[in-house]
Amino acid sequence: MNPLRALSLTRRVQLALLVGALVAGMVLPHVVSSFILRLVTLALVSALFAMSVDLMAGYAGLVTIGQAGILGTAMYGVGYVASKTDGGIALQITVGFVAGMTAAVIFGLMAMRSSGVYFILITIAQGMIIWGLASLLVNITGAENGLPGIRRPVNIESGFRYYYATLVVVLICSLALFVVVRSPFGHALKGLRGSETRVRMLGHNSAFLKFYMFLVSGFFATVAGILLVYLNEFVNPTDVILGASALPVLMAILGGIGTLIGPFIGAFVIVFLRNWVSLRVDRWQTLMGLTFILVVLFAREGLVGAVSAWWHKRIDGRDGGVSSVLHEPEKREAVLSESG
Amino acid sequence: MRKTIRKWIVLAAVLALVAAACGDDSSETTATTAGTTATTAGTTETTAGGTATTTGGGADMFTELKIGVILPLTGGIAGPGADARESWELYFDTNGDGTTVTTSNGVNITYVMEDNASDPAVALTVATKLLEVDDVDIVIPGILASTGTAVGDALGERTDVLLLSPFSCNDDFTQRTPLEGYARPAGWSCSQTGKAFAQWAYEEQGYRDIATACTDYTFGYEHCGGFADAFTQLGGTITEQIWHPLGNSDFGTYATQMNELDVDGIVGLVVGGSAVPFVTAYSDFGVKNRAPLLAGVTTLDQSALRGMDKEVALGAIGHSHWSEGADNPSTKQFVEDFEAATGKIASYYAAGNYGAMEWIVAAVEAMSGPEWTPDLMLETMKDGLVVDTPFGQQAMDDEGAMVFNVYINEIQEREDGKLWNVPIFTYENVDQYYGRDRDEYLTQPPYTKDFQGTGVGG
Amino acid sequence: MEHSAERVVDTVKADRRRVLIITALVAIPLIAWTLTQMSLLSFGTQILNGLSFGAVLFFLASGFTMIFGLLRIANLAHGGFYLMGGYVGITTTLVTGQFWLGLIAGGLAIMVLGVFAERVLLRRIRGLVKPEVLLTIGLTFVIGDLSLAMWGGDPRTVPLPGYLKGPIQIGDSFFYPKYRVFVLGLAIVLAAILFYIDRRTKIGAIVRAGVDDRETVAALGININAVFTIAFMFGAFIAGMSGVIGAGFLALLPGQDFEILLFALVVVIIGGLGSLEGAVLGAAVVGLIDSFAKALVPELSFFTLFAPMAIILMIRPNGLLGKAP
Amino acid sequence: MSLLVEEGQRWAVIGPNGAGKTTLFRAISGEVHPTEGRVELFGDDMTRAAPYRKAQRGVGRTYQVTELFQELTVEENLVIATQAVTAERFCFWRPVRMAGELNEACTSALEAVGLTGARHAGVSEMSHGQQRQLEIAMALASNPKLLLLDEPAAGLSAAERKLMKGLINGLPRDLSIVLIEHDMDIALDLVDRVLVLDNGQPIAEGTPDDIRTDQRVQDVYLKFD
Repeated sequence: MNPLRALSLTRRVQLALLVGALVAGMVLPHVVSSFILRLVTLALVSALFAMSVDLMAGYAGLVTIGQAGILGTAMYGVGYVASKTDGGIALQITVGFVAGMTAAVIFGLMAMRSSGVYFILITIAQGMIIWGLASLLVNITGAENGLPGIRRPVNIESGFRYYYATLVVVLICSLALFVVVRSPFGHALKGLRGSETRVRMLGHNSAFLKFYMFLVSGFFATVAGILLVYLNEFVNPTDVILGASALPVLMAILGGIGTLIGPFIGAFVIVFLRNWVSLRVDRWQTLMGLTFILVVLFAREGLVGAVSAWWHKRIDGRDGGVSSVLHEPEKREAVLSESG
Repeated sequence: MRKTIRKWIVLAAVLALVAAACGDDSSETTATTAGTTATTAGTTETTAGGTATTTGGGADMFTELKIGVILPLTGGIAGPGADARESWELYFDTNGDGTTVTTSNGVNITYVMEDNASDPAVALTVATKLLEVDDVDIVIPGILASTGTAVGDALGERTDVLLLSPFSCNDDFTQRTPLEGYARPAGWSCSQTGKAFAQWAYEEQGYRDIATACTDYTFGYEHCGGFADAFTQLGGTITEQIWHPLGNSDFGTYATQMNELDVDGIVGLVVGGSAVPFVTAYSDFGVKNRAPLLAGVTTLDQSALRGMDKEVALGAIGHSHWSEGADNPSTKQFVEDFEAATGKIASYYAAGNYGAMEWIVAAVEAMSGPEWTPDLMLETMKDGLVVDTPFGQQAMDDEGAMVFNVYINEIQEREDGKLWNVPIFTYENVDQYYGRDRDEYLTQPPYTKDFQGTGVGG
Repeated sequence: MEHSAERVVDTVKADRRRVLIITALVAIPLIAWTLTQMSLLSFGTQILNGLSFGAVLFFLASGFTMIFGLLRIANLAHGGFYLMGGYVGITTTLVTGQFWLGLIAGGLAIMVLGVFAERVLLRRIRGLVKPEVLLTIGLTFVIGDLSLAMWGGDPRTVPLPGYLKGPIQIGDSFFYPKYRVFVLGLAIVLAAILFYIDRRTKIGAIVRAGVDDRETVAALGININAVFTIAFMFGAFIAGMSGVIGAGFLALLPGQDFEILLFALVVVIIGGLGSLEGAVLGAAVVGLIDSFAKALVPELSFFTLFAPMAIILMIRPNGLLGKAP
Repeated sequence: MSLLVEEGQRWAVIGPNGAGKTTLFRAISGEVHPTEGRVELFGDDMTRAAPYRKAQRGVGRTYQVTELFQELTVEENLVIATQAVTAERFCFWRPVRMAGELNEACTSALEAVGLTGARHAGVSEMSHGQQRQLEIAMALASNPKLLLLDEPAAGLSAAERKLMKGLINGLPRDLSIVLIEHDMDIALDLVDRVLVLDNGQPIAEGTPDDIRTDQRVQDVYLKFD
């Protein structure tokens, strides 16, 4: 891409927004209460989780509703070491990481031959199996009582410091994802979304590609899991129920699926609806449901899609191809291919 | 920047402490100032938590106390959550102006209530909000054991907050691995009531062979374990233990299995939405005709009875520290008030929250001093305080667990046709080790699926 | 021409799978029986348990699978439909004292809701799967929350008429709940009606043709939108009715919408999406597996629904009766 | 029926609708597995090999009805095609733009079909003719040894057809090509050998000149046209 184009109005606005967001992220802890800071931390972790889901659901067009299984397994890995052994932070994170990636490998092997609506269904089953294990293996998971006694690393113990730690990790991961979706592998995923048969005809082993996708996506879900378990300092089967897997998908669709900024925005909206608006509005679930419905009806491509469409129409008609700094160019909603 | 702020805070704290120390031996007017300063020092010490203590008008008594209540107002157990909410509103309406209750010694108690959506992760976020934004002194951590555990764990290191839970009944919270700064006013230990129930079954009914059918998780293990352990110690036999999964709703399979048992009675425990289908299956499959249902607390609670068919539940035997039909003045009063306010017969969840509030008020009224601290309040509660709650008279043991009456209830039809629990036998002053020596008891492992008392199984 | 040849192969394969499933239906209980020393009586009772639970599942799944098969909408609000239908049914029964009225009212209320959802909301995003997911889940949240506001959070059951209450007694020792037998019977009636409509009526033919190839039906001059609406209405009607039926033995409470949705999903997966006989077979298989697994390996009951589903999807990525994509 | 394509040879498969031409392609490329008979590629029996394996061994293919990733750009389409046969497809740690080899392959494929200027255009915005060109570029991008072209000129205008004909003619001579074409004039001008199918059966085989004069072929075509 030539440098002139990179300096277009759209790009400049995007850059300004990005810098603005970064600055806001840096100074935030000094202006808001520690409760809001906790919510922002949670939103950041959720955003990372939602991006990991979006890599599959948005880029590859394979909607997973079982990703909390990977996230949760990583959480339980950390929790088990912290709660049941005297392992230090390094061991906790290592075990959490290995656990999460193991789940990703198994999920990948199970689901790599499925596509379309059946992919959704097998991932639901995967998530529910992890939930079943979490409820069944009392000695490892503590079942309903969960695993207490998880503590953050000493030097990032306070909510204030943990926020910065999360911010840094999520930023690095976002950057990594930014590269991933532009890499050859990222392109192959987009091909999967377009037509799996076609991708196969071009010489891709689509099953292996999907397996590989689980590893890459699972990596980010695992990181999110490790961040989440230290944020909550607790893990329990509710972390892996169906709803926990559905939320990141909703976040991605709400914000704008197939983009990286979309899940980010969606995560903030949903986290604040669930945890902040709910403090003020008794019927917050109705409000959340209505938000989903209205977004679908009036911003079919999610919030990011709507804003970007408005921008291109009103402000920058010429600069059609580029959307957002963290945002892939395509604007068309992919229609998931299904079978009957 | 942040560091500078911190430096200033520390500096201010040191200055304040010095000022406070100076004030100790000064005249009364200075003492007031000193008191205020000392409070500031307290705030700085726990920058995040804060404290309720403010000395107003120079009295030697703290004046404000704030309670943070976390309840499941949405999600799977929104029913009990609604009862709990209504009981808080009832207490503050009856004894105050709806938002504030003023104790006889002039302390204004207020409360903030938040929804945890029946989810421990949300409960944790809400707990942060209550502590950081609302600056509460006491946290009531919801109804589910999981939310209780999560919040309890998060507050474990906070010395400035008191955790009071009328519902999280895990034995070890007040036994082998007690939680710091924790008590369960108007609450109970999961295995506590079953011990008295076993005595009733063995001695009063002459039952010798009993089977259990409890929910397959900690509450079920401890509840059934309490019964099984005590029953076998008395000389009875536990012939079979069926465990059904949490949240199960089709009990056909288990009812069929129960039908094959040749026992004097079956001890059943289910929670939440499982209660109605469990009791219905027990009756409809004819298990009822072979062995009476001996149910635990949540199984025949009002929150379940309201949705239950009459014929199904009538005559079932339950046991609990709560009995809405009990002939106590305090129980009667509460049930009457609650029904007048909500049109519902009070459930165990309503009584628990109301009782917890009565405990808090009683403790505050027994306290004195310029500063409220969790330790002081806990000590006051444990120090021979006897409180008239909807459950009847209750006291707290040294470990923060309750000593109370256990009622053996029968489900009867009230004059207006509604079902309710009416006591047919009462065990008074049941403590959490009922009938056992504490030290000997604590050498046992906690009750799990594999350990249901020394006399059960192998 | 080659197309039709592939179809023949498909049909043969599907038949083979049907035989397999029916074999499984017989095999599961038999294996269960030989594995344990279950008495003949309790063995028979467990089969009845499995089938009657399966009957409720069939009510759930038939509406879901019909909507999916024809409209290709994975209607994730199905659980919400079930929940609210049940509540409406309970209230109607309480007010009128007529269980049957409650049953119909639950169905009708959801039918109205369904028409609204299809015509006003879903029609605007036809074919866009992800917006459909978001919209139907959003709808579930709204329905669930409004139900909580209106009916409270206590578990509720539908008051049954006297002749459906309590057990049937045979001899001295055999009891079985009348209501479970009734539900089983009702499911058989519903299945018969659905099969009749599907195989013998014109609308059934149109629907079947529509499932296979929507363009062709539209090309034949049939108002496909009207067909869609009718199918959605009918599916929603059954969903609402199944809420009332389910309330008779599972009890309704908040949060059950998603639980019920999972059940519906499992059944249609095992049976194959969009197929009526798949819903029948899937419901029976799931009911039986559930019933016997609870009896034989109670500690694994967390998996008895999802493990078979995962295994089936691993071996047959398109479900048992599903066609290749 | 047997079809033996030698290295660098160009074949045309012609025949009326429903003659089984596309099915033949599908069998060669692995989309369907023949119930009997064998598919041998580059000296190995690959009758039942998955399509991606055949593609990796060097089978490139275009479709009668354009099959492109409509919502992606030209470059993205090409990248997906190019990387498929290289280890690059597992590379997630650097953007495509920094992967020189991949970039070059795309550039040369675009040059070969004359689409260099449209590199960043969205596929859905391109004309039908350009899309057909891109299809061939995609097939070329993976550096195939055998190229299967299914009616490359279908739906094109007369001018575009001419362009397409030139394009195919200009493809490297060492590339083996099998071509399905309805339009005999195009087909016969481009190839060395011709196979005529009718109703799934071969009815004639030979050089373009043989075919032009073959009576059976004339009959078959007259019968349908």
